Amino acid sequence: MTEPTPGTVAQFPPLAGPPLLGLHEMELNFGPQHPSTHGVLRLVLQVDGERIVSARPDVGYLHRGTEKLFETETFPMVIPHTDRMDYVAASTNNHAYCLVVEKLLGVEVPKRAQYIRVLLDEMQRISSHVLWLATAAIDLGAITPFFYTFRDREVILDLFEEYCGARLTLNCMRIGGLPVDLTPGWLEKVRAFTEPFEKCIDEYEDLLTENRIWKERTVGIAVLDEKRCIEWGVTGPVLRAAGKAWDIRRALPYECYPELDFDIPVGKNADTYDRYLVRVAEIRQSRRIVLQCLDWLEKNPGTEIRGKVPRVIKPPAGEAYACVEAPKGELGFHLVASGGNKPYRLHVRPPSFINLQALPEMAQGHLVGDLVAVIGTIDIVLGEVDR
Amino acid sequence: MTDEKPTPPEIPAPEPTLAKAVEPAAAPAPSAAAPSPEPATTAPKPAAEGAAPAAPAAAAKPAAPAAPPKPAGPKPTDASGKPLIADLAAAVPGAVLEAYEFVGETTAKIAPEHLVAACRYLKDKEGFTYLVDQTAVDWKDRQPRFDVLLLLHSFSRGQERLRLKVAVAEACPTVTGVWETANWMEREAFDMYGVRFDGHPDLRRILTWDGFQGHPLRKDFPIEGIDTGAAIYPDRFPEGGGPGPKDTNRKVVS
Amino acid sequence: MSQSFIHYFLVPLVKGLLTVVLVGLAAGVLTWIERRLLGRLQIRKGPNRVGPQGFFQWIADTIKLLFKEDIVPSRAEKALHLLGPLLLFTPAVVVLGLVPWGPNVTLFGVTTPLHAAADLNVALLLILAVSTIGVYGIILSGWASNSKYPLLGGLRAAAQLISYEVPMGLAVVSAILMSGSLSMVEIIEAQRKAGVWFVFPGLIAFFLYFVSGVAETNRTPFDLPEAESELVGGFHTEYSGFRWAVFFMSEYGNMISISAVATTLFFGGWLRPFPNVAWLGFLDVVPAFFWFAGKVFLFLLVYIWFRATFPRYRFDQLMALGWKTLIPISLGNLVLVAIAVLWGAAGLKVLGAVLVLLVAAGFFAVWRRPARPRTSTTMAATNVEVRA
Amino acid sequence: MSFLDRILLLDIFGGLRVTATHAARKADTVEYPEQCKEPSERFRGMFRLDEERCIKCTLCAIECPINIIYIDWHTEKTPEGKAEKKLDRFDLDMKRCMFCGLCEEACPTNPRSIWLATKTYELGVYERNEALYLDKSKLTKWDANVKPYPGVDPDKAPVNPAKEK
Repeated sequence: MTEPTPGTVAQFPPLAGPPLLGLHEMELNFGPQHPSTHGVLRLVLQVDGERIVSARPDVGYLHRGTEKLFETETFPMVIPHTDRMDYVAASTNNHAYCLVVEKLLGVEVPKRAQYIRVLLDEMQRISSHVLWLATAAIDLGAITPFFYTFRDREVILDLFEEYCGARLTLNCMRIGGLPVDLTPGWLEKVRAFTEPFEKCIDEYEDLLTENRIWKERTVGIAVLDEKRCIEWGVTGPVLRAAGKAWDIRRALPYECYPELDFDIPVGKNADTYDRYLVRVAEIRQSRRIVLQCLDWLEKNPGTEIRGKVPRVIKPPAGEAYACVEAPKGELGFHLVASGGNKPYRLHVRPPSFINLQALPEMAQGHLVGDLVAVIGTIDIVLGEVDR
Repeated sequence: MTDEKPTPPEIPAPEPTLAKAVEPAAAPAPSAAAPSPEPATTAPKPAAEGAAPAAPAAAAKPAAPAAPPKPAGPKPTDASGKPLIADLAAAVPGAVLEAYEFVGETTAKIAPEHLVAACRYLKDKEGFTYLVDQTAVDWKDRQPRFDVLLLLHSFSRGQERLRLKVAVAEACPTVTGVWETANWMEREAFDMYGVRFDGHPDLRRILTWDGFQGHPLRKDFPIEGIDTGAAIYPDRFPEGGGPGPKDTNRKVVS
Repeated sequence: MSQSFIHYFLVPLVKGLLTVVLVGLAAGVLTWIERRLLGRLQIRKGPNRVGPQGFFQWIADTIKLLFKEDIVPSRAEKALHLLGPLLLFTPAVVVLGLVPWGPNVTLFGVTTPLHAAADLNVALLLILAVSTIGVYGIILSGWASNSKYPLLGGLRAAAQLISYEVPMGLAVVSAILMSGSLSMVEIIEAQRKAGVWFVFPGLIAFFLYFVSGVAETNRTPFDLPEAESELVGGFHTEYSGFRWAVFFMSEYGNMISISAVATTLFFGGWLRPFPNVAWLGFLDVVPAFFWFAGKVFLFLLVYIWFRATFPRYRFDQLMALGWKTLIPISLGNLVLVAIAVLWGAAGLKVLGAVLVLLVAAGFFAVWRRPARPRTSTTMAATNVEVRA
Repeated sequence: MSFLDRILLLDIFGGLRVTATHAARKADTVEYPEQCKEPSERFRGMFRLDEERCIKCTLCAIECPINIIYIDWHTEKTPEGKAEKKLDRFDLDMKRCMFCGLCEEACPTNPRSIWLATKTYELGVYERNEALYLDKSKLTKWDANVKPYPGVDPDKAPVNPAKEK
């Protein structure tokens, strides 16, 4: 292990000590330009034949200094930057950030805004999980689910576009509420998508769930049991697949989630197949939540979308942490305010980054062919890992 | 948007009441824009629909008429009487320096030398098995300079969360022995702040590259970035690389 | 021009060249068909810009590949790097030459079987032997690239080929048992005489042959040596330009030859359906070659359909499937077919009827069964952790 | 899965059935240059400036998270003797714009004097500095690089919801 001393630079130190290769082992560089590392993740593998002896993740290829950037922006200006972390689930990023500022400000968000926020979050969760399904399937060689899921994700993105004007980097929440009210007819469009969506989920399942190849590739792969999950801080569907019914929407409820009726799917075997099932089940539950939000919003029309927020947002000095259940796990923002109009320090607790840490343990002993399943099963977004 | 009407540019922040340190240069200039060279010139000009005085807004007062009365901010309350904190203080004597509750979150200031013992106690005896988050904060002009923040979660105590706060100069004891997940979090804090975690099994940079100079999230690190050519190709740029020494862009990464 | 010159030199030369050109052309057209069909199955359009329905796309691609820089990695084994694609391409063409495409034809006063090589009496053995050579192409090109991913791809190919040659051979043996000959033409004639395509009595054998054939051609779900998402491109990662195109052509050539052999062994080659039923005689309007080509084409469509549907096996699972499932089944099937053949002329028909009825009964039983709820709708947690 | 299901390859056929039924459906794609999907009314696209309505308050420049707007103005006396602000420069670094729309939200006039809801998204340029708008007339009129989305009047500015009430 080379001990780096800050301030001095010599050459590139070796990645993590000298590689101690056995007689039958070779070192394999997996990424950062590998097709199934979901971006720019690099793994240095030590393989014996195809069996992985050790895997060392190397992240940071997409580091953009977002947290430094946060410190130079006023509070409302931070929101567009949060979009760009987990760029397939921008709405939950916005939400977590707004929650932490609202917590310090003590702002009450109007009920209608809460429901719209939850609606956006759950649509975002559907689109994120569906994208995960697409990429995980394509990693394991099934190319067609990719196109079917993108067909449905496209509808969600169109709905986002109609609501807030952007498809991916939504910038769809403001401190204290929402930027704009719904457009007339938007709720009906959401309903027209959501109600028949169950059939689309069935189609994905017909392609994969019972398929013997899919099962052989996923059952018993990348097992990480509940105890190890918590030790590694792994949250989200990976933790729930290990049998722990822990979901921030229920455990530390925010917004109007206590009023909504939904189940928390849990797996038993903590393997890739269970994570797949949990995510599909979560798509179904999110669909349920969306329908409930639609019902509420249709019954309670109104215009109040913004709480009482001072014109210049200056939260009192102090620390606060707020988290949401992002599609990948617990997404938290750790805000240290000093009383100014800019965050003194805004730290992100990115679920992808923390979950990725458990990858070496999950990958050990599997084959190179399984590694893509292992990477896929964690559901990482490198924009969030590297920030 | 919060600003429906033009408001005067930002005033310097009042002194933080909670944190003992002064706030270093969060908003030193009257400009609300970042110190990027191009567009910042607009800010000092008087706003158009002059509700606010047009005088240079560096004075502390003029924000008052435009801004609505600020809601009374939450105040930290002492939490050292809480059973959890009291137990911790009794189990690890000298560990808890101070404890307060703020916006529903409990924070305990821990003495660095007792950090590992306190964490071990909290994990084993109080059920804080899940380390949610660990990070650092740079108080530039304070001694000791950094705060290391740890956020713990307990499933068995009814989803309770507890924040630990350790003030350290540049070295902090590692908690990787307590929670394995602290590994990358501490690496990130090391990378970004240069806080050394003594005893960490693999303390390397994680987000920036291995030859990077400086620690980006320190308050004295320039927002424009630094010239890193020399760090990457020392043989090609023996004099430091990048833009020439007289170049005004010398500190800027191109 | 003497008759012997025509018969022993000119005709074989023309037929040989025709085979090579045809494989190349068919591979090109197949890329277009595959991309269009995949597009249909995946609710998109596929290439549709170059020419009508994008048909000339494959020509454009070929031209592009011809003019692309041919890169050989600096420390690659140059000779073997060059040899690899050729070793893979040649067997595909040879096998296709050994399969009869139709009965005798007369062109320009020369009567000759529509068959690139002569009707060898050991054609089937030769096909099995030659098609195995192809794997050397993959292994060598994987090794000669001097790169780790191709090496893994080459090794996977070796493991895969060895595992699947055995069930394939055993499946072919049951066709030999049913026909009593190794000659391709005689196998077809035997199916005419038996009055039934061998696919019915040899239902299991056909299934085994086709699965092994998919595995032999490295197509989804057995495309591990390429495994784009795992090994980037597998054995052809380091190839570019026309050498890469040759790999592509050999993949399609192999698909065609496997389909052609399956057609010959189990679907009566150039014969029309039910060759003994007289009132179906109007079907003979279609020339024999087109019956053959049509059947091969259907197989190719199934290949593409498979590719659109299935995930990929892992290579140890693939070998387990080959050794632990397919080989025992093929041995059992061999016994079954042998008993039917010993029974006499009616034996094959009875075996075929029994197999078809069994499968139909199975599907009927499944169809009548009430559907179970999906796991993903029933996996909710009972005790959710909520803040106290 | 029961033994019968495994023997009959039901899982395999189930998958094949799904793909086969999709072969009969219409393609879900749009053939882009010929057809294009119409963006919604709120779609955040190319930046547009109305110099007449602009009151030179510079709020957009202040609110921009990445500081890509630069505004300069001077005061002139009109013939009636009133002081009037004249825009000297309105520079926009379009190549860095991330279309967050905060500038539009900050604009206090009604209708808005800057807006992104132009439905126009074909903004590709061959040289990166072509996307650096240093000439305000290119933002009020747009230049050859930017073609408005067919059927959209780029001068139709959205109303300001804050002023509507």
